[in-house]
Amino acid sequence: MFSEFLQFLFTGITIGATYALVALGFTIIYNASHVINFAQGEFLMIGGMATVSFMGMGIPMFFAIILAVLLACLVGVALQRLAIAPAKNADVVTLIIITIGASIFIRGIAQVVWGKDYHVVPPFTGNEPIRLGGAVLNSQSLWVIGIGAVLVVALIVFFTRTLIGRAILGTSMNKLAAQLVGIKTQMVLMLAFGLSALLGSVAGVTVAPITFTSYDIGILLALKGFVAAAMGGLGSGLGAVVGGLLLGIVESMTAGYISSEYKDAVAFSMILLVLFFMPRGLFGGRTVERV
Amino acid sequence: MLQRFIDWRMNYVLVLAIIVFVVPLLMDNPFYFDLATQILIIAATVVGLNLLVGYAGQISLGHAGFYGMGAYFSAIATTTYNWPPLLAIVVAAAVVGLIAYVVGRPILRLKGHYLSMATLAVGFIIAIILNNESELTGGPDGMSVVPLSLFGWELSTFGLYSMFGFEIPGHIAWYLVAGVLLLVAVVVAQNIIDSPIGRALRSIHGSEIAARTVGVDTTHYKSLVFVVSAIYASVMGSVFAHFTGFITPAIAGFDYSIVLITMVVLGGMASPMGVILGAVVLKLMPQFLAGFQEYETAIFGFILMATMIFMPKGFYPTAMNALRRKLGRYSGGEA
Amino acid sequence: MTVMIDIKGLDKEFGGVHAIEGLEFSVEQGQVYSVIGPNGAGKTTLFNLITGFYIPTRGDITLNGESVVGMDPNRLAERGMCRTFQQMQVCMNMTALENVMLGRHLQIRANLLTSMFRLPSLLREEKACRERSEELMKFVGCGDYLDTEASAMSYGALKRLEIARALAADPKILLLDEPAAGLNGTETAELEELIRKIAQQGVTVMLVEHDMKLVMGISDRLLVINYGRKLAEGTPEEIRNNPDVIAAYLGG
Amino acid sequence: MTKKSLLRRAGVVAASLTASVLMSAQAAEPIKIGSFLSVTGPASFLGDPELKTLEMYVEKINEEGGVLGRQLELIHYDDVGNASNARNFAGRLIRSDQVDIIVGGSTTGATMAAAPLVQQAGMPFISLAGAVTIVSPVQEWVFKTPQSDRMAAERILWDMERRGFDKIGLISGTGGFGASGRKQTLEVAGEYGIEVVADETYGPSDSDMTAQLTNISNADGVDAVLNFGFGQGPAIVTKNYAALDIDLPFYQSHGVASDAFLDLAGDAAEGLRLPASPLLVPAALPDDDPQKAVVQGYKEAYEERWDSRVSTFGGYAYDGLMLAVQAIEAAGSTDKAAVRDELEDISGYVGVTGIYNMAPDDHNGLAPESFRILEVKDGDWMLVD
Repeated sequence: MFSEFLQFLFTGITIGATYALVALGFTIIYNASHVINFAQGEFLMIGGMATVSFMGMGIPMFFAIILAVLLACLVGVALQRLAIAPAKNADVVTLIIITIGASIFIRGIAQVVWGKDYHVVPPFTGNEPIRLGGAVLNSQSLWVIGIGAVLVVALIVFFTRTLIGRAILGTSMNKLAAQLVGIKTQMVLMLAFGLSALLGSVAGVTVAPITFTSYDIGILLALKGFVAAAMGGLGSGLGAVVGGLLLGIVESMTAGYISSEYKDAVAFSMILLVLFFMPRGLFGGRTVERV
Repeated sequence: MLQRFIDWRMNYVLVLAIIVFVVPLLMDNPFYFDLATQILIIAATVVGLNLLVGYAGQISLGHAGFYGMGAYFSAIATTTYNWPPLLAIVVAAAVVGLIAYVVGRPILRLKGHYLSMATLAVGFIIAIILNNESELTGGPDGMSVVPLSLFGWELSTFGLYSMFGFEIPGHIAWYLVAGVLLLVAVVVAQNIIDSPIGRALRSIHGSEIAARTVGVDTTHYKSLVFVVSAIYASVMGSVFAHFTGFITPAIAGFDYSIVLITMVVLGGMASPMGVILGAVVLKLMPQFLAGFQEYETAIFGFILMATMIFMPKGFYPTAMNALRRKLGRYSGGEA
Repeated sequence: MTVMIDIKGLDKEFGGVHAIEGLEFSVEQGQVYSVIGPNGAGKTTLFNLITGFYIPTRGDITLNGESVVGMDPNRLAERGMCRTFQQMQVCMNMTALENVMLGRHLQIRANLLTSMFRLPSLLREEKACRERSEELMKFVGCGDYLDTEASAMSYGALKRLEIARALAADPKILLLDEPAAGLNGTETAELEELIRKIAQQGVTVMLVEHDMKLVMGISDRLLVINYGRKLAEGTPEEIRNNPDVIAAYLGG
Repeated sequence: MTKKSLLRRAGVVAASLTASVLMSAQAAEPIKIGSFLSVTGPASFLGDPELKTLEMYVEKINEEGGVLGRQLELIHYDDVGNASNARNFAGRLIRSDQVDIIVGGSTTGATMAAAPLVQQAGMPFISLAGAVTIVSPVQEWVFKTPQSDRMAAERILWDMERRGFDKIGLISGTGGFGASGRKQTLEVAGEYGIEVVADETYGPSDSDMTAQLTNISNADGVDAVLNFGFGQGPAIVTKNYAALDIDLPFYQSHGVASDAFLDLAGDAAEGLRLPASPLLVPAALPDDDPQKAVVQGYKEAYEERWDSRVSTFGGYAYDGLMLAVQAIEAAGSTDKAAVRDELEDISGYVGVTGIYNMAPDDHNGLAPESFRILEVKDGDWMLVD
């Protein structure tokens, strides 16, 4: 009984760690620009697919990953410069459609360049699963969780200890004030998109050995990441991590104990429930209505 | 003169009616009628969605859920339980309206992205149920639907009907029915917008705070318009089901919700002609892009992105503003 | 004289900071009652508390003898309370006249059915609503802007438009939050005249305003607050001579 | 691609669309083969090899002089795996392009959505999709080349019975293929004295099925596990299965009968069995097997032309096209009713998928034996029988 529970928990945490990383990507961009970037999933796709493609050229895995991450960052910056910046005064819905358009565009290009097949990325270290209390944990899962944790810590340090990080936070709180103290807000926004792309592509390549990778893997991951981010409270880093893990665990527990057919429905019902009682998510700011 | 015409309340309905009834004279191929009928049906759906998104300023990323519910309710009631289609459509609308009211009331207190998240979740749950309850819905492979019939008179795209001494093939008859439905949908929507209810809705978009201070119960009006737009979707979903004769849960899915809201935003929010144009463009796009083969997806994404960047208000309002400016210049300008 | 608004022991905290503390006063029907105080004294917060945008941490607010604490702005509007804003809240997606007609929202009985089919009862109501709104726009001096898009109007005109919209609701009490801010001398004089006329019609007016000349000229009573607390209350004459007020205003 | 050339290309397409409408009445025209396939989207692993196969063989047939002395013209559309699109493109093929026969429909949803139009128009239609509902009940104008999922379920259960299993765990995808396969398996299991003691599902884009598999392996007395699904899901199931160290015989459906699946699943696939056409193991066929030559020919031609490995899905399209050609040749014209009658009359046609014997009550024409049971051994397919 317990080993079963442990198994569901491990599974949930692995899936949840992925969602959390996607959700963090949403959070960074949301914090800097209040845009929900529906193209976030494409960064994961680029991370995985570019790694496969660079490795196919004979480049060793480590360097292939670095190149793939750089490519994703480039795409992230380009996305901000070419698509988001020109539409800065647009409606929320319009921005949603722009990022959806961007995601379709990136996916379309990827499909032409890389083809439509699914690909395997070799696990970082061995294929041997780890056994713990009667349950099995994939060694790559440890990588996902570990890299996730490292990234979260690195982000905290970045946003609280470094000048650039604080500049991004400052811009998110008050754009005008940030401009007044000499922060180049356009630069900061570009940075935020680049950073978000970095996060996404690292996540993409880390989970690829578990989930495989293909040109269209980004859609659902982005959606789940958005769910996780909204559940945790948009803009809250802690919320993104908790939201992601919670979502993953609920999905796997539902699949294990209730119904695998309705696990997504249960996850979506849960977010509705959370929002009914906490309209700004679990850790969202309680801003006061200003009149 | 022309200037006045452009600004008249219902002029565009007249223009629309002319377009709807002249276009068939230019088409000789049943395939075009088939496509045009679908455009009319989907256009009527987004005219309803526009009340919510364009006028009241509330986002819905799950509206296809209501469309799918309407379609499946009708399909199951008529095909499995032999209800008359008209009854099925009406009951479906009532049921969907009720469901929209029950879920809308709590989620419409949410704002911005949280509202889009909640509507997305509702749409997803509906799609998952339709997909999984295969005993009723036929599951992901879909189910077939009987044609529309009225008091024993069956309307099939393949039939042949005589009206006023003319022989009218089924595909044209369907086109005309869908055309009339669209015109009714537009007139009703415009009437709502021009009424005190419409004023209250638009004020929610303009300034929710102002609306509340003069006594507008914003939660009530948001729910109301949510229900109205869900009923629009339900009715047109039912009609679509009877028209195509075969439906799959994809019509209730997230992708389709995105298509619906894109039609609204692309064509021009808060502009009935705009959203109809949006429906036309988005529905025709796959047909035109079919020649591009593997580049199709990329081009579609590019067009979507570029339009929204360069015409954030959508192309109809952008074009009309340009036209107004031009006319204004000729007539010496107007304040 | 009946008491219109009665406030007892009103407290509002934001994250432990007292924005309003232990405030008590009452406004009688038909008065022009002004709230003054230095920047950040809590005047707008007080208005937001009275009009239902904030919920008090402690204390009671009664309107016409009924406790209205925690009531939504729209329910307060049903009870005859209406207001304008320091940061204007005009629906820029509508015309000026539509903004005023919106103000008559509660006077209209239209429902979905009459609206969908534009039944005669709706058209009658709309006609009456339009006439009354046009009248009000002329009353506040916006008669030239009937069909102008709100987004195309000047700042001063929008300020008057907001008042017209509030009046359209046939309020018993009208709260004006810095109506003269940003207006020039002539416009301020017109505004003073307008407020006087409104008061003459029996509408109780509460005012937050920085322009001392305006305030002293039209107020029946004044409330001076500082750091969220009552500093003084009284007639303009009493306030003018109050040593505490003088000290606060001269930076004492 | 620059914006300018994009625009130009759009212009060219628009112009050629208009032209094709105007010229549709010209004489001595080619035989038009219409097709709508899921070339992109979630079912692209079906549509992509199907389109490649059709293109390649239409070309080849034309080089060899065409059919009835006329050239073949392939008109195809991508339905992106969406049934509504499929229906619209079917309408376009029938009414606008006025094709002579349709070979297409990668998924069951797409096929069924197009079927009413095809039936009404009287258009011979050879579907490339799996579910048994396509041909049962028989629709006059609708044929199909792949074995039905019901047949696959029967074949798998037959093998299970043979090996003495009587309690199995079932896991299936919630997509059309998996859901229909699940239904068929549950329906026919009893006939083989097999009880399904665990019944789990997974979504088409799920990335981990460990929870479901844990439940299955914990069910009482499970002898074997069957996964009905296609896409990358079954490969993940296979990997999870191996990671959980479940020590039960494992079966997959014909939905993963491609070398790409082996690449994805890797070592984890070792020992699993599935029913498939012999396309994956041409060398293992005995020389007297009538399919051997056909299968080898197709495999070599495909792999040489496209530089990618063959899959059984492309084979469905090969058979679909060849059946169409044979029927048209037999009819001596493209008269639709005649072609349809000839299709129904085909017997003994040796294809890649199997040997077809159509009949008025059998628009599929394949025997269960056309499915060979394969087992994965040392990273490759091996013929069990």
